[in-house]
Amino acid sequence: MKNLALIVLVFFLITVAGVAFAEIPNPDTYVMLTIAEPDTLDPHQAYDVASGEVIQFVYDNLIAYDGQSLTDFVPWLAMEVPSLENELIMNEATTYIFPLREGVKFHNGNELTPEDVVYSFHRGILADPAAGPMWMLIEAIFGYYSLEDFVFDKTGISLNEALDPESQLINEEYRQPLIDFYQDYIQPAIQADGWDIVFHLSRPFGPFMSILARNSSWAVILDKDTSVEMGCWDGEADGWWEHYNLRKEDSPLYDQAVGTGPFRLIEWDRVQQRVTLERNDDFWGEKPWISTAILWEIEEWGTRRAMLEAGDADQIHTPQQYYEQVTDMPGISVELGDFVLVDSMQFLWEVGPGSPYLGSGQLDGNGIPPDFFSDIHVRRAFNYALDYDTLVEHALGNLVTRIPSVLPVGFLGWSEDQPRYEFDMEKAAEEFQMAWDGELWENGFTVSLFYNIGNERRQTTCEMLQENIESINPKFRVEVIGLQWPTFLDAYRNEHMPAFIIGWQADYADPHNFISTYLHSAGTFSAHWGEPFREFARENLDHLVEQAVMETDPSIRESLYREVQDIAYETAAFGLPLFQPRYIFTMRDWVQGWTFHSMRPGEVNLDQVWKEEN
Amino acid sequence: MRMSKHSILEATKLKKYFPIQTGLFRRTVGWVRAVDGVSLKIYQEETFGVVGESGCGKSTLGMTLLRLHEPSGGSIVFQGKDITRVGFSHLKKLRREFQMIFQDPFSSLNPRMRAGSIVEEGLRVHKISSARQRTKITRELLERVGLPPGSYRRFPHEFSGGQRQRVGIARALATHPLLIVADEAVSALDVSVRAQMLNLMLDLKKDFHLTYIFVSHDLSVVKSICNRIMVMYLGKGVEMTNTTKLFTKPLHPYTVALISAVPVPDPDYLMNRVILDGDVPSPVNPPPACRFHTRCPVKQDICEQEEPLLEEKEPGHFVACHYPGSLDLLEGGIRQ
Amino acid sequence: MTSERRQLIRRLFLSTSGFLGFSLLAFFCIVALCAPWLAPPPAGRDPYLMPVVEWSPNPQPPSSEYIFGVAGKRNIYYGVIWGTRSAFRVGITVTVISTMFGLLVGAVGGYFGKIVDEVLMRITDIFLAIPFLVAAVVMATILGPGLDNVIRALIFFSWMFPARLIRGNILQIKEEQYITAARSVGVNHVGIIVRHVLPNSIFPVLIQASMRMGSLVITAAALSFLGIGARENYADWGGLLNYARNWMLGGGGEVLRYWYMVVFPGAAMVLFVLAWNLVGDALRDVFDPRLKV
Amino acid sequence: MSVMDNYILQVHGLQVTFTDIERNEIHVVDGVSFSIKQGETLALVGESGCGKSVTSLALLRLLDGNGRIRGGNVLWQGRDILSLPLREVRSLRGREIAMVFQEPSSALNPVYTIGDQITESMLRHQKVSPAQAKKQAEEMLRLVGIPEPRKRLEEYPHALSGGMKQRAMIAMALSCRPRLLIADEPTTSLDVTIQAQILELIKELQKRFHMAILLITHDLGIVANMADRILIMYAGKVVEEGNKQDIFRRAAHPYTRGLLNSIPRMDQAKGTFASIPGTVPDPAHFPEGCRFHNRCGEFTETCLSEPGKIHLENEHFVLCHYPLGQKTLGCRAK
Amino acid sequence: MFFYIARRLLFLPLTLFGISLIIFFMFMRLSPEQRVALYITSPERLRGDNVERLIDLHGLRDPWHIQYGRWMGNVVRGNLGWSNVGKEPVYSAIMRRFPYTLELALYSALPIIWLGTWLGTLSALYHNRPLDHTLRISAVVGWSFPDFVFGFFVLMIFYSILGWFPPGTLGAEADAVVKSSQFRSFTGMVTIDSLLNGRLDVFIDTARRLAGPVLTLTYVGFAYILRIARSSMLEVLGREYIRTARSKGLEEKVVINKHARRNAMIPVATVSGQTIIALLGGTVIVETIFNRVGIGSFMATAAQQLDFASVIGGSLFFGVILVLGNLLVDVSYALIDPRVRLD
Repeated sequence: MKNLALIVLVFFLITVAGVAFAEIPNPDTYVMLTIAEPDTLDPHQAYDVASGEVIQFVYDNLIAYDGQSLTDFVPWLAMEVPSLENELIMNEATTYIFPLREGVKFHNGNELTPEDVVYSFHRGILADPAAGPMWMLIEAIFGYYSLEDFVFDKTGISLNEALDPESQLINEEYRQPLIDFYQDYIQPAIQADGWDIVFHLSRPFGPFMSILARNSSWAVILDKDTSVEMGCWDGEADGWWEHYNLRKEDSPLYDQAVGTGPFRLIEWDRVQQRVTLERNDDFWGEKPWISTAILWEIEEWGTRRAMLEAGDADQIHTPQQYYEQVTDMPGISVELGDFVLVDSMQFLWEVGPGSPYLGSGQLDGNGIPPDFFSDIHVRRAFNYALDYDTLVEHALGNLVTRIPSVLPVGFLGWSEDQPRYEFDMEKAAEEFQMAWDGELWENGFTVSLFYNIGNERRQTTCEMLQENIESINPKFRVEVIGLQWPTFLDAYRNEHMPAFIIGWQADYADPHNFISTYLHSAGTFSAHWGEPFREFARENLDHLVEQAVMETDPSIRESLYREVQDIAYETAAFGLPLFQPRYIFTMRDWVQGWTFHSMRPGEVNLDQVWKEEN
Repeated sequence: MRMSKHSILEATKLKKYFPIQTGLFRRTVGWVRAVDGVSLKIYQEETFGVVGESGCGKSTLGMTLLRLHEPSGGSIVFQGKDITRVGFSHLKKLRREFQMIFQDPFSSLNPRMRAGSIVEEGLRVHKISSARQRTKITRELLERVGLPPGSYRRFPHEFSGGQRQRVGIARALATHPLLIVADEAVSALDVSVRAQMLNLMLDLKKDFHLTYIFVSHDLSVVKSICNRIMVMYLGKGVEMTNTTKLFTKPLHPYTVALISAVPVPDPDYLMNRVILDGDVPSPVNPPPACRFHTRCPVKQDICEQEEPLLEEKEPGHFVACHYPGSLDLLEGGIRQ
Repeated sequence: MTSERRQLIRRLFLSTSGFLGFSLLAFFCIVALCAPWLAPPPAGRDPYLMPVVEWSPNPQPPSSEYIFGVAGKRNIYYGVIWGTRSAFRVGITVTVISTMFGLLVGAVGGYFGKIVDEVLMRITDIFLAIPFLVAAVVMATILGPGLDNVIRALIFFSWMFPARLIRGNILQIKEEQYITAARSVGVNHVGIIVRHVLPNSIFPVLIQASMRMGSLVITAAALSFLGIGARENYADWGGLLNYARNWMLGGGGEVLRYWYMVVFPGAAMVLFVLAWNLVGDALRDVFDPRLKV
Repeated sequence: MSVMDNYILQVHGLQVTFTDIERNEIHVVDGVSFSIKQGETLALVGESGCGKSVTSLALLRLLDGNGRIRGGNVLWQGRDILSLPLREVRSLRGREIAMVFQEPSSALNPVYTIGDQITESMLRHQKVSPAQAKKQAEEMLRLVGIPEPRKRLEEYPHALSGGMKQRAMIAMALSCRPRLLIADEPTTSLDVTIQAQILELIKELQKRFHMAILLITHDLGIVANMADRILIMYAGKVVEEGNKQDIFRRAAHPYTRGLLNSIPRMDQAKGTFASIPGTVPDPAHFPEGCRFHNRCGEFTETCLSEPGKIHLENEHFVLCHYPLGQKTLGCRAK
Repeated sequence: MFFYIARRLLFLPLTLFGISLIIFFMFMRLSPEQRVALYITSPERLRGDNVERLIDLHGLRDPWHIQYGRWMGNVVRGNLGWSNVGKEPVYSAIMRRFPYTLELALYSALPIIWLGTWLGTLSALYHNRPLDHTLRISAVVGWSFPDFVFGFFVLMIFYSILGWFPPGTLGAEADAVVKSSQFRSFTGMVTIDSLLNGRLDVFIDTARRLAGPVLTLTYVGFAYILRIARSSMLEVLGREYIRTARSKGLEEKVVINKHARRNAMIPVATVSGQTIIALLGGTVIVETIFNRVGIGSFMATAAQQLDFASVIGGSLFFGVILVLGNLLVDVSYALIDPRVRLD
């Protein structure tokens, strides 16, 4: 018993004694505390910020954004940025040519060849994993939303049905058509001509360059030999389908990465949830300052913050609502920046059958009818009822930028003077009185507004709407309901929620990514707003959206997008445009060289920062 | 002693084995032969004593006779009807007819029930009379067994040991049974109270025309109230006869040893003790043949080979011994 | 009431822990009952949903208007007061229902023994083999947020504890002679369980229940803490503490800058749990037969 | 007081109280006095709750928790145990005065072997090596009639039968050759045949070691068999004291008479019993005055006052206002 | 004894089967859309028929018996499935996290048991005196503290103010040492391995990080043992063999330490065993707060994200631990107490 006491005492002393730290701890190591670890390191599967953050420094793209710009590019692995002027864009903007840089080496010493580039794109397109990012390239180059659609359209074969769970053909009959498909469509679309990489698009596609630019993990360059060695697709036409739609854990690139980028992957420790990168001393471009970078998932905000304060971390992810906690921390510098994420409240013009969230399902004060929001006055009334100024300035501490429509600030088609609804309770009341031929005003309603649990910004917005709408008429009841993501997803998919807030983060820096998502009858979001909306969109919006994406002249594109937004404003078609949140970048003030780019996944430009006391 | 010759209860080759389960699948690997082939006949309005040392199966026998244990073999005939296998509803009716008084006045009364409810429970279960009537009967009964007024609403812990036993007796009497098994009914009581209790039981017997089966380890008690006595050893009856004969002329050496071992509260009483060696063997693996042979002072070879049967050696005097009467009680020596 | 009972109750109330526990409990009862007067809810709203009092997400220290301060845009005082009701609701509902069910399972298993017992106990083992908090987290996630779902999840995974206890007690009580006595007068199984077995084995269960009451409130709060407890902004101490979770280490140089976010709901919770534990302790002291002098 | 030298233990006016849950003081033993001569057996007889066990425990100051000795003295060879330092009392315990308890299965520590528990007191009180102690312990076990003593030394109590356990207890108590053995209901939990064995054993060992025995029992049969002198206790007081013949033949206290009469006797025919009415009093509520007055057939008003001790003859004392006549009780000796 | 162990082990598969059924049916209450949310982590992935494709890919719309059969088939082949939360196969995800939890549980159990027993005994010896009351009340207060509240206090005081006990499992440097090829892993528990490797710096680092969680678990947990130790000691002190020991003239110290304590410790030992087992499953909150790697936080995350494979795999693992742990407790119980025979 006494010995035990002694041991405990010694243990205590040791732990207490080991306290001391230097001025700048580990000057060559950069520790970034995040809230997520990568999902996968396979660039063609990765579709999340944390994965992209690693992939962008390990692999390279053909081109990169020029500084902070979202529209100008600089060469990266390509020697030149294609343009109409330098005639690397040809054939009415359906052919793009990228002359490849020579002398670039992969981390394992292999030389970069044009074959690697072609292989990389082919592999990605043929893999097209479910819920992966490859649809972007498939849409850009071929005009389809998925390989499955593409294959089916050309050969009549449904890939899902033609393959067994082991990705083997169910029927030998399919073999030849699939081989032909690859040789007829995929191979010719991306080819190497000497050291030139040539893309043939099926039609002009405005956003193509942004889709390829650096920070897009789906367009990075793999080393073919290494990949084949690891067990990836071997580049042969026969059997490509065996690598189609793999589960992410079955991809050989899941946790390994050999690229040409400024850092090499040392380890992805999935137990500690930590990725360790090391400077690539053979990098072809400007070498990073820091020798080691650690991207470490620490979910608990308090812990992240405490570690930053103690100097154990150089930068941490800061949720908006804790801004106050970092503003006056000594030794800490805080920057703000707008990532291209857009929050909006969406209204379902017709709620799907079986929704448990309609209350009585009638306009009797205890619920709403399924087509509640198909009435333009209801939509407008909601728009008038949101007090943006109070919300932005007071509730959200100016950490959001109000947007008039669905486009993020600075995107083609975005404009400061785009018409928008201003807070006006009288007009809101007027609209409510007109809605449903006055029946609504008479009977009142009970409506539920939804957000996904954990997002305080969206929650606050709902609550403010609730306060305001309930104050218009005592018969109006608004409930604010937070749902866990799985439930939210289920309700979303089944079109059960009459109104909810959700956000869309740009895949690439082009308005098409937002306009088609929100305002096309087949858009990712808008397709779920009920048949009345789809009808409306088919009549009024679809042709404008489709025309705009094929247009190469930016000014025509801009006016088309303005027109779409005007219609949306007039009819309050998709709900409430809300805001673009601003990100808080919190780091030690010894961090130097940090810059912001709104399309960058992750929060730090590891290849440029260094640590030095001011 | 007037004694009607109608048998009220008759057991034939009654057995009660408890399984010993062990091993991987809780298979039964052996049996505790608590009661192993006991036959007896109990006559109306007699007091039948069952004596033996702890573990001899006397309590199990009492419980099995009342079907509080399911018999493993043999048969029980109560008032001419075989009740060995009757079902629950029939058995429930029978429960009115035979009752039990328990040993431990502390554990035999539910501590959370009032004395009244405890006594009344039998009436209630058998739906005898109206609720009001039942209360009246119970109050009378409590008074009859000598409890002070107001006992009806008291809890067991408010009574002394003797009073609790009176409650237990009242409970047994509530349904006016014919037969009562008294299992060590007075063993836990103080000497002065024990006598009261025995008196009460004798009184009640007369009033209610009861038949008692009196199970006890205390020979002096058994002797003082029983008409006939069976001595048990390791699950078997070894000797059965009327009280006088048993105490004056016991035939089984075990009975002799048992009687001689009881200390007599008289300083001048000359003790000729037969001190038995060793302990009672385990009923799991009882010695073969005569179960007493391991401790018997007059053991012969045959005792280890052949089991003696309980036979009527003299009229009304049954004994299971190859050499009955070879040990003398008074001299404690071997009679040649 | 007999004098002995009166003594028992006097001892219960006069022991240090009993006195403390019962007074605390009484205090909480009064708070819960008087909630509508202590913290009047806005008209027409569900009083359990804490109203927004301030649009800024930043916590505010106690002031004359909000005497416990503001957290997560809500009045902490309001949440603490109405949270008392939530705590009682969780504690009592879960304890009562799980104890009832546990009683049923334990009583049936313990009394009938053999194969019935074997089967029931194996099922109990299975439920016990899943770590309680993990099981509750899974179930609460599956059912979705909401106090009712928390209650369901806790019930589903906590009936085994009373079941085990009651079974053990019954195995003991089954050996008592009064059970045989009851059988000998012809009482049937149900009668024996209900009238003889349960009343005599109930006290340990009550003690356990009172102890469990506290730990259940903690578990419910832990679920809220993990973000799967009561609905957001539901008046519930765990939820209030969850607001505090991300502010406790905040505050630049002043570590204690946001003390009020933890101290008020935390104190309410610790005292509430403490009250039940003290009561349990006192009950045990008084009723535990092993400690009788 | 008669010849001092002969008495090894003298108890004067022993008072013991217990504190109940309500903090009331209960006088369980109230002024008990007696003495034991070298080599004799003194029986302390009474029913449950009369204070006989408490008395025996108080002698060695073994009362636990809430029991307190409030008065009197216990002289062991002239020294008052009650005022000795506890250290010295401890060195008496087991060495000079040993005890045997009622329930051998709970009086033996279940987690230590028999050998361990027997050698323990030898090692404490005698200058012996563990090996010697073990040898002696084996010898003791043989002496108390335990077969295969060497093997038993290594066994745990639960492996032994009740009778064997009690033998082991006796071996343990006698291991230091005490001069006084306090045997508290040593055979109550045993079967009659085993009881007979144990009683014989105790008698034999008493002769062999020439020790005095304080036998505490409720069984007058055993008393008749074992005791030289007898003390009858009722409700915390000694109500009658005398030698065996005095008590059994010439009992003067109504309680003693009642007790004797109420025993069902092996040597008597059956019939109804002369019993004492009422119940044994609860220590918390001993009656005022003569404590037997509410059950006594000879009750008069005087009995409401405390009776004095009356010396009848030789060593025959009685605590009664109206001791019964000295008519010899029925004697049917054989 | 052998049969007892064999019998208990025989029930293990049954228990595991039961656990899997319970969890499976709980998950089956969820719609395929809810279950696929594990893979659809952001709105961008909602595009087109992605959700349907993923549901197909994972066979989430199949009838329940097919889904269960598929899972069972994999388990029989030794494959517990893929943990999306752990980002690796369930089995290795568990196995790599378990040593950390085991380490935490063992180090917490040490002071919990030691303090609980010591103070409990003390409390019993001073029954109903001020020390007894003080100890009991302070234990109950600790017992009433939610671990997350107390954990934050510990972090606040010992990390934010004093800088002593940092959160996390291992610092980056220490981690690098542990991962280096020179560092040999013997037990997977860093505190032990670092000493065996002679790396005191690593030991200090990991020990400092352990201190906070251990402190939290100890304060919240020692009350239970204290209570058991106290009442068991009280009970034993009233036993007759204690009187026997005293009647032999033994010193009071010997009576308490030899005769009373050994008997009193029998229930404490059982409860201690159970405490260690319970700690293994009860570190969820502490691991979350102190950002420690471990199976508790892993399971909690998996549960929240509805990662079926991880939840069921983890539950089965806990099932095995619990059954084997309890078996171990029973067996050791039989070893301490000669009266207990297991059969």
